[in-house]
Amino acid sequence: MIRLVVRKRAKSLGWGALVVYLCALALALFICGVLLRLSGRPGLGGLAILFQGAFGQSYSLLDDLVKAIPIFLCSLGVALSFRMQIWNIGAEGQFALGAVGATFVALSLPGLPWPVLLPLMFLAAMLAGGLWGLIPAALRLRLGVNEIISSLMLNYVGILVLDYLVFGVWKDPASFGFPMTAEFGPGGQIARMGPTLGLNLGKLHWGLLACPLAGVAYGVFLSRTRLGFELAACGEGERVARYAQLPYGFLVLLVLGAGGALAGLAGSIECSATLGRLQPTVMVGYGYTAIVVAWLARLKPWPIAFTSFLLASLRVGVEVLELKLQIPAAFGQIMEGGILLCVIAGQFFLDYTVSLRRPEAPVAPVASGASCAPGVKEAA
Amino acid sequence: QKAPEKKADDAKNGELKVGFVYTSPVGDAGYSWAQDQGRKAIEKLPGVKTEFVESVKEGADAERVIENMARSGDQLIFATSFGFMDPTIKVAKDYPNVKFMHCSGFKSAENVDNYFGRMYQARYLTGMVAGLMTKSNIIGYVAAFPIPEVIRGVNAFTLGARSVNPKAQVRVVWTKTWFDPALEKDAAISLLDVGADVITQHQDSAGPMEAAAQRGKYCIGYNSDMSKYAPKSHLTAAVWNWAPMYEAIVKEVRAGSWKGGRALWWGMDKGVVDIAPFGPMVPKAVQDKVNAQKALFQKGEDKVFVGPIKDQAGQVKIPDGVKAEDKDLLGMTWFVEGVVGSIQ
Amino acid sequence: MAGRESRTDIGAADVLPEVRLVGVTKRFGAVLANDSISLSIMPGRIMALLGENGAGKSTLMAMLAGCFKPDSGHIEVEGRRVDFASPREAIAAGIGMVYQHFMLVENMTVAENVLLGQEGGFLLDPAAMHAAVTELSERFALPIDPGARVGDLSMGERQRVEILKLLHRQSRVLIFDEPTAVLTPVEAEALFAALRAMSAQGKAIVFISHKLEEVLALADEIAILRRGRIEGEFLAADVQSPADLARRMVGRDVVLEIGREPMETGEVVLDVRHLGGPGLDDVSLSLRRGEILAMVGVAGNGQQQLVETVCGLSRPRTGEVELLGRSWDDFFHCRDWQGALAWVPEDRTGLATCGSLDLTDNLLLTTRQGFSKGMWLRRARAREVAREIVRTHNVQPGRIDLPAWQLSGGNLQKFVLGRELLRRPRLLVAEQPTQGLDISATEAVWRRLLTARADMGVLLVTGDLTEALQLADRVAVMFRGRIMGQFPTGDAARVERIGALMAGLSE
Amino acid sequence: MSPDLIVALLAAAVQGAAPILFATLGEILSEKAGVLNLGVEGVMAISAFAAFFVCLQTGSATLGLLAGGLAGSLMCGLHSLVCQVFLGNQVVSGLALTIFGVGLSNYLGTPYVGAGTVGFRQASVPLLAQIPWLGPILFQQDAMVYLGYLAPVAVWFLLNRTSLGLGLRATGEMPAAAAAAGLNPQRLRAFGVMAGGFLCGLGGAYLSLAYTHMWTIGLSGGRGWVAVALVIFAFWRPFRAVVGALLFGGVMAFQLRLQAEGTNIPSSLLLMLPYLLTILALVFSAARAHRAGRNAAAAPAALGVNIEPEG
Ligand SMILES: Nc1ncnc2c1ncn2[C@@H]1O[C@H](COP(=O)(O)OP(=O)(O)OP(=O)(O)O)[C@@H](O)[C@H]1O
Ligand SMILES: Nc1ncnc2c1ncn2[C@@H]1O[C@H](COP(=O)(O)OP(=O)(O)OP(=O)(O)O)[C@@H](O)[C@H]1O
Ligand SMILES: [Mg+2]
Ligand SMILES: [Mg+2]
Repeated sequence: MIRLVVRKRAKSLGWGALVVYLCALALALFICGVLLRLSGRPGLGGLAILFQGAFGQSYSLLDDLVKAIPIFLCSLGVALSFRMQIWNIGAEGQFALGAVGATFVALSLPGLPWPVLLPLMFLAAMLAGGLWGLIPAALRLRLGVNEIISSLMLNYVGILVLDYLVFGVWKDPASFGFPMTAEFGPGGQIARMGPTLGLNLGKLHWGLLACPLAGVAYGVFLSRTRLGFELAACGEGERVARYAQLPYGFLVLLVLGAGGALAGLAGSIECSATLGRLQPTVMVGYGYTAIVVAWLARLKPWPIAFTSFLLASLRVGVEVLELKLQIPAAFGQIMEGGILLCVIAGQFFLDYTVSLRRPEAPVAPVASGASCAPGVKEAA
Repeated sequence: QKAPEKKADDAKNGELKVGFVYTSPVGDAGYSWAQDQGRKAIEKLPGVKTEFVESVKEGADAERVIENMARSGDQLIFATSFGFMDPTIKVAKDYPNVKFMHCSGFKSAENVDNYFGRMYQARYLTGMVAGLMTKSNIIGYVAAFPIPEVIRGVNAFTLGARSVNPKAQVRVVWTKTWFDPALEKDAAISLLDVGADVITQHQDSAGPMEAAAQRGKYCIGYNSDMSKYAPKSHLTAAVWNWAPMYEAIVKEVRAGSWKGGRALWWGMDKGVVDIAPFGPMVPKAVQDKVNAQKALFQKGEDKVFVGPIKDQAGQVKIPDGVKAEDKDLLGMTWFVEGVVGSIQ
Repeated sequence: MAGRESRTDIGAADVLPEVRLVGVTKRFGAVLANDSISLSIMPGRIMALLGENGAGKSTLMAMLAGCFKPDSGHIEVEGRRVDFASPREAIAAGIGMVYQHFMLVENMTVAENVLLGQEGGFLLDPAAMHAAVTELSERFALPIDPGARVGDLSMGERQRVEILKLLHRQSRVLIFDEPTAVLTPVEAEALFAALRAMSAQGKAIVFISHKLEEVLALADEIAILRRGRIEGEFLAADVQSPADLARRMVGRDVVLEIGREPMETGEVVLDVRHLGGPGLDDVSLSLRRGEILAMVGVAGNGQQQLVETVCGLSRPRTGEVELLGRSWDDFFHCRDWQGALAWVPEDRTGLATCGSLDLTDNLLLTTRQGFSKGMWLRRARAREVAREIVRTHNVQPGRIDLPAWQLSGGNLQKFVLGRELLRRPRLLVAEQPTQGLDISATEAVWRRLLTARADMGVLLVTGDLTEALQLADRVAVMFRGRIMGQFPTGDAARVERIGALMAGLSE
Repeated sequence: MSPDLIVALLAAAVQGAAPILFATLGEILSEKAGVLNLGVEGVMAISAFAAFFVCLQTGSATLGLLAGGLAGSLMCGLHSLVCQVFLGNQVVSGLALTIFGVGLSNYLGTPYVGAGTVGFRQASVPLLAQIPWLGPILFQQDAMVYLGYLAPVAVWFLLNRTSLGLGLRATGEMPAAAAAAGLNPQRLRAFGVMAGGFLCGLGGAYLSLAYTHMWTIGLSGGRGWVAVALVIFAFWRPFRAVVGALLFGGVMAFQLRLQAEGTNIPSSLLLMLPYLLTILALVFSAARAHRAGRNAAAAPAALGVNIEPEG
């Protein structure tokens, strides 16, 4: 009997990683194609429509970009905390609070010109989102409350806070009682690029600029600064942090605060650029998508940008698929979940090698045995 | 630059492509389902092709979906939910040749009409049924969001109930969701627990019907005839019937008489709203009384919001003899006397 | 090179070996861990397996215990060829192993641990389980409370649990991988007594150790492994001295006695006065530059708490601690990262280094202040220094871009020591610095510590008396949070009594 | 509130607690074996549909229940595959499972939205139902609630009184020790995850078979997440899970009744209550854990850590 032998890779795979990702993606797409076939629609044709819808036209590419902006920002935020093994699932709530913060400024100072008002709005959004992120941080540091759950529960609470304001005190008197604030003044709305530099950039808006700024800051912070290094080292655990005198508590506050600020920024950009006012409909789940993106991209800035774009275009493409083939909306979720599962499983091949052992030289199976080897690190 | 890539031969054939955008899945027997019945009705018309996208999030996504429809050559687009209002207006600006119909909002434009139905008339009738059938004089109302459409329904229902039973009281529970059967059922049970013996709803699932049936109490459905969920409890339902309106609009577009900038608000006289057939437990006397009022509505006589009407605090909001204007109805943010519950 | 006696002249010819390894070979990628090894394990005898780190001892035994499968060759139990697919089959064949790192579930009771996998039925009866373990512990005179949580036990007690596991399974071959590494002399003595008793009952015992004295004291026969091959097999009685044994093992002369030159002592670097708190009871000691003070004692007698207080993890409750002439609060409030305090913790892989980081980053772990300018990190500079450490301390395989998990224990320890000394501390706290290291690595570490003390005071926390006596100028014995005695290592009379002091018998 | 209303409130709390309890117990099994499964929400969604679908086709609620459980096991088997064979990160795999499960159930279920089915109806226990107070609260429920009374006992018994449970716990604490003792930790983990999945599946089935008697999109409505939170609150102990589930069910029922009674508190604030309560429960249990000593309330030591291959 031939057995598979699994070993940890000593060297990273380099460009081979791309092949692994592509294979995982192809597998997921194949499964989706099969699902399409099973529901009586063209499998390959469906995928072609998807592709066409996502990348086929210049405007679809612009749509992808617009949609990728909030995903990218939220994703950087959660990636920061994942770096140190802090599981911040709360980007959604921080996004909501960011929108609330920006709206507060926009409604209080409606007359200001954009060079003053927009920065103020962003600041307020980052502050609000950051503070919302600090709650799970403080709960964890002070009381040892698991941050996965507390940040998740705060998502629900954050969205209800937004609801409360929009249904209550901030409701626009001119909106006939509908849950929406007044439209922000012209200074509070991020402009669309339109025709710029000889290109027609249509709906793409200037909020895009926040992405390279945040991305570069993220990359430089992690790879070049002392605090960034300390953050990565903290990912090894609290005990190591104490030994090496890493500022663990401070870093927990920092990553959740900064992550919240980034999600908050995304919320304010979404609110200001695409809605021009605060409405409950600003919440469409970017905070959860961000987690998926961060993980697929292994927390690295360039891959996060790339993956945000891919996931955004997947969503855009699926809408076209829905329109053309009249498939249910849930198909998009299946694709997303399927791709995620395939890629997570595929990432195995980035860290491990699998080889065949000849029958006469069997080795302990992948499954068991191995772990009782002497000197194995205690699983903790 | 943004002219729709309309295929010229479409227009020549006289084929009309119509797009529908829904917020929820069409299979839910609720609001979108009712809308989709309207779509199916016009699809049967010769030379009309329809397509739809369901579960569209009301925000940036909606704008893109609507724009995609315009791009792909739809000449008439129905945006069926309030949340699509701003996106519709935005897209409409870029596609002057496409006609847009937005449902339940308050904005219109050169090529955008907003439209809705006077569901409150049906609500008034179902309120009369509830008022006549209740013994405890407590009627439970499971409501989704405190927005004017829902509030108007609660008020009309309460006015209807108290027109025949001044002691009737309507208790409202907000669920903050259009569609969560478990939560809606729980909400209905909580109303039954405080003594309600008739349950109605402004929700898209049949959860509240379930609850009432389980307790052997009465219920009144919404959106469509929900009697199959609670055959022994279902008194009637306030139902949508979009087909006449959608057919009329398609006809207008065909004839070239369609105009933008209108607010079309059709009532029972044009058949857009109605009540479902009465359940067998509704006595003849009650049926007659309600049918008499229904006949008035069908004749176009709409006296639901005619003063004097007091609010919860007992202050007169609509003076004696005055009929509330559509504008006031559209922005209604207060409960009439007889409603128990928070307006938020 | 001594001793290549053939196996046949040991033991009676008519006694069948309990277990025979026949031409067993095992590779890990490029590493040939075991190279066609043949070995017989006899009932009623204790065999010691000796060899440097990485020689392949643990691998060989893991194959016996069913964890690995040999690439070629096979194993015979009582003359029959066996092919273990899992530890379960090895256990069934009567082979039991006590691993270098105990395989005990800390959050479960002694009884649950002993009976894990051997419950003998689907339903559990806690009372019967307790009774069975109590009976077993009484029969073999290994007293233990079956209801105690293993996490609350001392290392010696945990080892007893491991042995009870084997006894309960009625293993006929008992394998111990470095069993004394975590034990104090007292506990080790108890273990040896138990091993002799079991051997007397006819069990075959294999015993891996780096401590030559204990090998000579315990073993009937000795096998030496070097680079995956058997380099020698002989009777313990044939070995003249530990030095002789060391030479046979390493293949060259090894200096077992390190010449320790007495050194001028300088200023006081650590002054602990009447320190109390959880686990500590009125501890007073002082340490000067130029001396090594060894804290010896059974693990769990307050050494941990003392180290944590001295290293700034926990505040002194009562009493005072002065470091480099400054009060504890003052010292740790604005702590200098260099020229002050360095700590080489016991847990090499989990605490002192991060497995997934490369050596440069592991260097930065405690010295990042030295490689930063404002908020920026100067990685290039750190790389140079890491390379320097790797060269001067002979850290194999001599590359700095490897993640730490790919380094062996000894090499990692050399790197850690190099890193900590780079900070030029004036006080060094070293916990079990040579645990699990072989003789040559141990020798290297010892020499580093001895030369380093010229510039610093060294607080050496160790369970290894040999190490304490080799290195330290003074010894302090701890028991239940108290210092039972403190004296120079030259004081032969009192050194004699260390064992008694560790057991709590006062002077 | 009148006594009647309080009884009604408690009865509603018991019913609301049942699906959460099943899911919490399932997650406890999984976590005791060392596998963190954040996919409960998706698992419940799928099983709610599977249970509903089978019940609709066969007309048998019991078969539906079984189908729900099996669907849960299958979904969790996927998690097992990703985490145990492909060594994927458990947190992320769980999130993916949620997205995938919710999506798949919505996709498959779209044609059935709004259809009703028989399911389990209220079935009072003779005699017991007549006990004042307790009767209406505990014994005028449906059959699945009664099953819910047994489930914690069964899980406790499995974990603490069987060799399987002992192995399971050992695997969650230290897989290497379990392996050295001759057990197969991978198989034990897979068992824990899938048996846990079965229980989560029952929780999902409860929603479509007993709670609403129909399947619709978004039926799980966040209950899966609450279950994950309650595991921590429960210190991984089945009986404390009962307390947690009742507390949560109670608050949900309470806020609705507060509205029905006619309060002026905005509904947004009332709807926050369950989530705030969950956080509060965690704070409370963290404090309790602190007092009870680390070990009494600590997570299984190897929770979330995959078993690395070697050799
Ligand atoms: N899990 C593993 N996977 C791959 N290689 C490993 C693994 N564990 C150990 N090694 C390799 O084994 C070598 C020695 O590891 P080990 O921890 O056994 O050291 P050692 O033999 O105890 O040596 P030392 O004396 O230095 O402690 C390392 O160089 C490492 O590359
Ligand atoms: N899991 C593993 N993966 C890869 N290589 C390994 C593994 N385990 C051991 N090795 C290699 O096999 C060699 C033998 O290792 P082994 O652990 O048997 O040595 P050892 O004699 O027990 O050392 P020590 O005295 O430090 O315990 C090591 O040098 C190491 O390179
Ligand atoms: Mg070894
Ligand atoms: Mg070693």
